[in-house]
Amino acid sequence: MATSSTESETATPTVDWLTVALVLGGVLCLYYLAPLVSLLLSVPIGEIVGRMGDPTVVNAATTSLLSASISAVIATVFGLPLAYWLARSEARWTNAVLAVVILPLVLPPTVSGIVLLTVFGPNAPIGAAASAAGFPLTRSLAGVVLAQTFVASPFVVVTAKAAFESVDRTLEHASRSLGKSQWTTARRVTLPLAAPGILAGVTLAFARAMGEFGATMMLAYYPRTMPVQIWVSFVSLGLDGAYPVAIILVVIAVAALVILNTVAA
Amino acid sequence: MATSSTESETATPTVDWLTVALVLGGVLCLYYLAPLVSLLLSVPIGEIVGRMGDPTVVNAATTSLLSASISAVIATVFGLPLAYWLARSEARWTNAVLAVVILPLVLPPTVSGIVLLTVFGPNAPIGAAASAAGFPLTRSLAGVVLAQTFVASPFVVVTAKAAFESVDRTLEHASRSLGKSQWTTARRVTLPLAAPGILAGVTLAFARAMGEFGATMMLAYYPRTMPVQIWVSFVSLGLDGAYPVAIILVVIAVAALVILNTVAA
Amino acid sequence: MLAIDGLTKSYGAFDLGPIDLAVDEEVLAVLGPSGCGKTTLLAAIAGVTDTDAGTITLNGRDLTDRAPEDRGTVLVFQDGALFPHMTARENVAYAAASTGKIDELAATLEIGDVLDQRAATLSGGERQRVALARSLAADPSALLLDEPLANLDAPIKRRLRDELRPLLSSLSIPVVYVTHDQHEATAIGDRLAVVNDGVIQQLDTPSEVFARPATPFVASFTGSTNLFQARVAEEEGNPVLEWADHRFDVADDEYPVGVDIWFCIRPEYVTVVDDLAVEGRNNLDGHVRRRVFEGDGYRIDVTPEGADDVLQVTLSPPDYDWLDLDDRDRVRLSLPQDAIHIVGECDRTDAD
Amino acid sequence: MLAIDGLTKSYGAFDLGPIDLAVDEEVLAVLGPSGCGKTTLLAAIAGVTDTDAGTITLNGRDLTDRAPEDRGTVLVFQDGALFPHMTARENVAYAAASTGKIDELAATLEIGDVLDQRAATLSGGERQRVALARSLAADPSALLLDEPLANLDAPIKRRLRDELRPLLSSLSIPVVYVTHDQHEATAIGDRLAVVNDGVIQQLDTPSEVFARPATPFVASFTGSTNLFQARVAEEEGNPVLEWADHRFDVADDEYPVGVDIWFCIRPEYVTVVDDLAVEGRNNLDGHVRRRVFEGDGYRIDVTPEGADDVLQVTLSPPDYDWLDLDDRDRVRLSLPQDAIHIVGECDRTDAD
Amino acid sequence: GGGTSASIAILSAGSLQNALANGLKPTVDVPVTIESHGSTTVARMIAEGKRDPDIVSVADVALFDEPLSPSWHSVFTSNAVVLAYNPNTEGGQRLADAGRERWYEPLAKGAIDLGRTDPKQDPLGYRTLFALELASRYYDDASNLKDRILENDQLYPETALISQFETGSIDAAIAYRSMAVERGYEYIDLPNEIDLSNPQYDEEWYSTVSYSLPSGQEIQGGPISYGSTIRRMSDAALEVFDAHTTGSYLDEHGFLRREQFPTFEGAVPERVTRAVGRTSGASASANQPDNRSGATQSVNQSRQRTAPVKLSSAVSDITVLH
Ligand SMILES: [Mg+2]
Ligand SMILES: [Mg+2]
Ligand SMILES: [Mg+2]
Repeated sequence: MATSSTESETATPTVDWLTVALVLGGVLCLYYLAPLVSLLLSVPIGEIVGRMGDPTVVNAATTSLLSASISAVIATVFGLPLAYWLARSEARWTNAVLAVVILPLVLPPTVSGIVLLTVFGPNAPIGAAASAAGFPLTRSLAGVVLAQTFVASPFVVVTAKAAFESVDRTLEHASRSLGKSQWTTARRVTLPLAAPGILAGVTLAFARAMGEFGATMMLAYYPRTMPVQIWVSFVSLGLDGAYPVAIILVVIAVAALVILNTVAA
Repeated sequence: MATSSTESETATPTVDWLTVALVLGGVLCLYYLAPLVSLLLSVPIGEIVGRMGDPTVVNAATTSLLSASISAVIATVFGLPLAYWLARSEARWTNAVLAVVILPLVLPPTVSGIVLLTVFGPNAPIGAAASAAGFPLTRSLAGVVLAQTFVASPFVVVTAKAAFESVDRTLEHASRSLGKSQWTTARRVTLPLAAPGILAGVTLAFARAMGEFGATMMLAYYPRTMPVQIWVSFVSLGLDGAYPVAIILVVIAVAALVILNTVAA
Repeated sequence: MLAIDGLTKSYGAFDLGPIDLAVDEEVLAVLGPSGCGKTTLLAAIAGVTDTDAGTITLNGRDLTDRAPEDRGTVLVFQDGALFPHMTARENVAYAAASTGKIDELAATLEIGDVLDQRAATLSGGERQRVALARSLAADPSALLLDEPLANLDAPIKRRLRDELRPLLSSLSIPVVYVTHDQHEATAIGDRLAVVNDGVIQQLDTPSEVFARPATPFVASFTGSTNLFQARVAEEEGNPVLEWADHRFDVADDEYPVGVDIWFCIRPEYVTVVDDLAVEGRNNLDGHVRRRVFEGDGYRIDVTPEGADDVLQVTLSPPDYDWLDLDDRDRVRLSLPQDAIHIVGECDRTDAD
Repeated sequence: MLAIDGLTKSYGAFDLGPIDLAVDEEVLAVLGPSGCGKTTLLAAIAGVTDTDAGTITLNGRDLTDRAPEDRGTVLVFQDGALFPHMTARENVAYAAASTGKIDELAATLEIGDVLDQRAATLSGGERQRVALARSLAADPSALLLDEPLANLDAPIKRRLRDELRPLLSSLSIPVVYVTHDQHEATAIGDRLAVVNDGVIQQLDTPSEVFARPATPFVASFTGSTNLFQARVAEEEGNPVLEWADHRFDVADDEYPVGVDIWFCIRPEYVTVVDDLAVEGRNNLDGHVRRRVFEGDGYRIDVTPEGADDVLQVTLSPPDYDWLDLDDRDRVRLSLPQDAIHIVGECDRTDAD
Repeated sequence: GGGTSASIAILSAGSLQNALANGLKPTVDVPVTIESHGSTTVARMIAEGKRDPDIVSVADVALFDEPLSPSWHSVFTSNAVVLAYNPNTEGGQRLADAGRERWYEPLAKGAIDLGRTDPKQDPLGYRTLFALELASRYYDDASNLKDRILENDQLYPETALISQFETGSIDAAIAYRSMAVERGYEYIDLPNEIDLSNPQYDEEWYSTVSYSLPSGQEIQGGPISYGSTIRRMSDAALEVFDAHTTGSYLDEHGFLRREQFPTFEGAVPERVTRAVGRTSGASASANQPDNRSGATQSVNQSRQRTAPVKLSSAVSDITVLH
């Protein structure tokens, strides 16, 4: 016993890679968590519960969940075909299109909001026309969705593109050669095989939409989403006003993500 | 000929799915592009070229590229082990950890910045210690990197996790059974097989770091990154002042992403 | 010498072990149905899964808490687990100390032609050959093979099986060869461990296991399809078995009179007595119920008089032709005393 | 009837076609080395790749601009392309109109046992059987097979090849069978198209293609390893070939005197004259350079006197034993006039 | 247009957000939507057509010269520059000890982590410079406070300043009195000569300091004056405007309603003055002393240049809505 235990010690003198990994990963997790814990600790639980019934908070939560859901759906409906095309096309300019898709990520959201205003604002042709038709694109749920979709939908496209690329094209050819339409092929072969990646993308998009602030602030402001409400609370009341709303946002977002992933998986 | 052409027409009466896909995807691309085109058209090219030599712009560009690169590297170094662990661990609480990783996405960046301040601000223990050691964590490049890492690193973790999951665990077991350490196995088996997904994650993180505004504004403000500089220009000079800097940001970010993907691929 | 003591591992509702095994410089075949824990046992020895209790030592070195790469054991996976981003050569080189070793193994395993192909383009047989070459390149102190031939087509499987036997023996290291195929297990193993539900049911030479299965499970899993319940009695001081209307002499006198036991007899040991007039202690009459051609011979199902069971007899084609049996024919069978094996006492254990 | 007219497709530096082909209710084997464009040809017929020019019609219907699903052609991919998220049964059901059809095909292709396995767990042979069943379930008007046996181990390949021939013939539809294996092509094809560099070099019955290759490439690719340059001459009004120090009578009088041509003779047609005293017009003396055992026979390389070339002769084992040849022995070979085939005039075309 | 007849949209300076939402909103019958950004952002958004509110209120009437140029506006309240401090930090305590008469001493010694906003970006930033300059003159022993106190690393965006201050990262911040009152900060009330709150000191005292914006615009010192204007005239807008510019909620939120407020500038529609209960004459008299900010030369000219255009658009709005 003594011998083997000595051997065992000399046999693993190198730094354990798993330990290094766990330490590095743990540091990152702590880095994510520390501010959140600090956030949670800064507000008594009673205060949070109290604010949960506050109509402005309820309205903001409703608006956020509704708009983020609509944005995620729009991002999926419009993004999946684009992702599929990006994954499948042999055209040289797919890279140019991909660059376009990544641009909203690079652009600071506030700038995104400002440039979106130049297109959808009440003074721009599209915005004015929509407004005249009784469907204003700013200061409305539509505006919120426009802003969230702009910043969040690239996640669906980028992630779903990778998922589609992982589906062997031969399988699609096989399906069509067996007499199935492109639509049937997509539904029964491509989508099921790409589903996990697509779900990850939709999750990211939903999360990003829930957290969207800069562009929403510029494009819509009303109806207030939770991030805007946090901002308003902060500006009016300082950190003490903003923290409870921020905590409620985090709780709602996490709950929504858990539900999204449980239902879909 | 006439017969077969008639047949061909009757044989494809359904709406062409590809067309629908391209229309939907095209709409999304237009949605991304329209504001950007509007942005590009709003400023004469001479003005942009003129601003490119502007020391504030040069400084901001340098800071952005430097900090986003550092953030991407940190996100990779710390994020890959975590992603690997998330992909490989059978522990039940991986989902809890994953939720923690997604939280920075959900949190509005400004709120992230505020809560980061409560941990890394000069008054908080960590911040004070670092500051005393001559390495202030706010109002410094370190602060910029902290902010960018917080919002951008989850992309590396989430995307790399999916990439690692796609690597058959049996291959790792085989490698280790052949006498190779965990480290060698990771380097020669897991990483090469997961490389495309990891690269996608690093790209997303870099892009997000380049565009980071809200948290940076809170935590650092100085030295100014391009998004902060855009904001400063907007507030002091209006759109005419902000647009050239925004365009330069977009150009630099796209160039950096192209280089990143070309070099890595 | 690979020694496993009191190894246990539970996952979900499944419990493996406790397993005690000692494998010398020999090939130990581990035979069992899917889900019996045999792959888990290999994984535990290789260190790629953790265990709940027990120790594993190899040539005196305690492996129990060592990392997989530090055990000297090499595990060959069912599908080969070749690295898909490498060529066959790179796969072998991954584990090989020198290029000379690669060439030598390529020659031994006849993979010289495919060395520069990507792993993904190899056929099933080529893949397993490369996987074997790679595992041998690592110079294992013990080799663990997890159903290496399971996903191969039958002829390839037969050919590789024939090649594997001498190759594995020549290594002079402990080899554990896991399979669910009884033919593979007997062809390759010096000794044979039959595993069911996480427990070793029998561990012996293949011929001993096949001739004298220790449990009803081993009997049926190794093809002793004639497995029946009977009662031990005594005639003139010798043990006999009472089954249906018959009494058979048996060699085994281990069980007391009055006890209910399981006995079995392999179908190839049952003979058809060509003359219905011939009397014998262990003869038994019945009727032919079915005749089945099985490629290399015939199987005859016989219903003994006074019993509902079916007794199976296998006949070579010449014997079958000579006997010229038809369905419902009355036949006299002989169950040689030495071929009747008492598996054990009846209890709650079922035959399957 | 599947008709292809003037089909062309370029990608990168490679040009396919123009291809003209008419495939009746027969099996057309398309033989060519990898990269010759044969897979692209199938993909173009199936509509899964686009073409630059040309038309494709099937039973009079113009397929050229139709979607793959609207062509009535079914393509069987090299690796089967089974849907991995489905079982074997679900794969077949994907294309089948009724469950009856599934059972029928399962019986025909002997996949009943594996129907409920996931596609990923099937062996190579099983995978291809399921892929075939699935393709037949779609009730094709033309069947296109892309090297369906290429990734299988040799014995499985042989067995499936033997089964495929009658199965494909029984379909009574145009079948295009692409392969790089000359044995597969001859075993399965009613007719044989040899493709190189995107162009059909020869299209005829397998025996005709093998006996009378139209180009040096076809000759060498179909195993006419004895391929040489010679000059056409005339003796007593009959054509002869001048090669090395020899003159051979030939049956072919198509080429004018003085022209340089390629001629070939298959190694199995060259005979060894047992008595060096026997004289004959088409005899030729040489020395044995090498003897190679090839499993089903022997190959002898002979250096003719007055030439640097090597002439190959194949011998059956009994013939080889009887002749009792050694290296450097002097032998007399006979090249039968009828076996000598003039491939064509020499120009910039190379033998390979 | 953005503001619909259903509710009145107010686009306001961030410092008014809380007062408007919790002070004004409950006192009016008309539904009100309030959107707040930094004053400069508010001005930019309207000038560049990104917002079209019914009422716009900014924290410095100078913004009604450039970039906004409404035909008229009301100056309805003031605020004061105060020195907020965090009593829980050492530096904050030092300031508390120094008090109203000696606050600048610990600051000048560099013993305090001070936060302020960027003079290039918002009025509070340059008003901080004015206050320090005025303090240098006001106190006998406080020469050159700007040079002694100001450091570049004191600059924060307003939001960051609040967070830094509330999290104790900085000991003290130059803030508006309303912010300090609303959030319950401890603060030092500076003398009126310094705090830019009293129009009384305007001409001979506040106006002696100035600051140049990056745009080249010269900002002259003057009392803090919140300005508001109606961009889309309606009865509802008038009702809200009246309550907004004259309501007592302003006092509760720390704003300073001097007795001369509200005063008017430009071509004020009579409906407005009637609704607010002031005469046009008052506007004319208020016009002169209050006009300190804006371009130093020919302010009136530039206003006259733009007024007719804006007026006509305002008139057409009125006509339509009648
Ligand atoms: Mg297993
Ligand atoms: Mg297994
Ligand atoms: Mg091919």
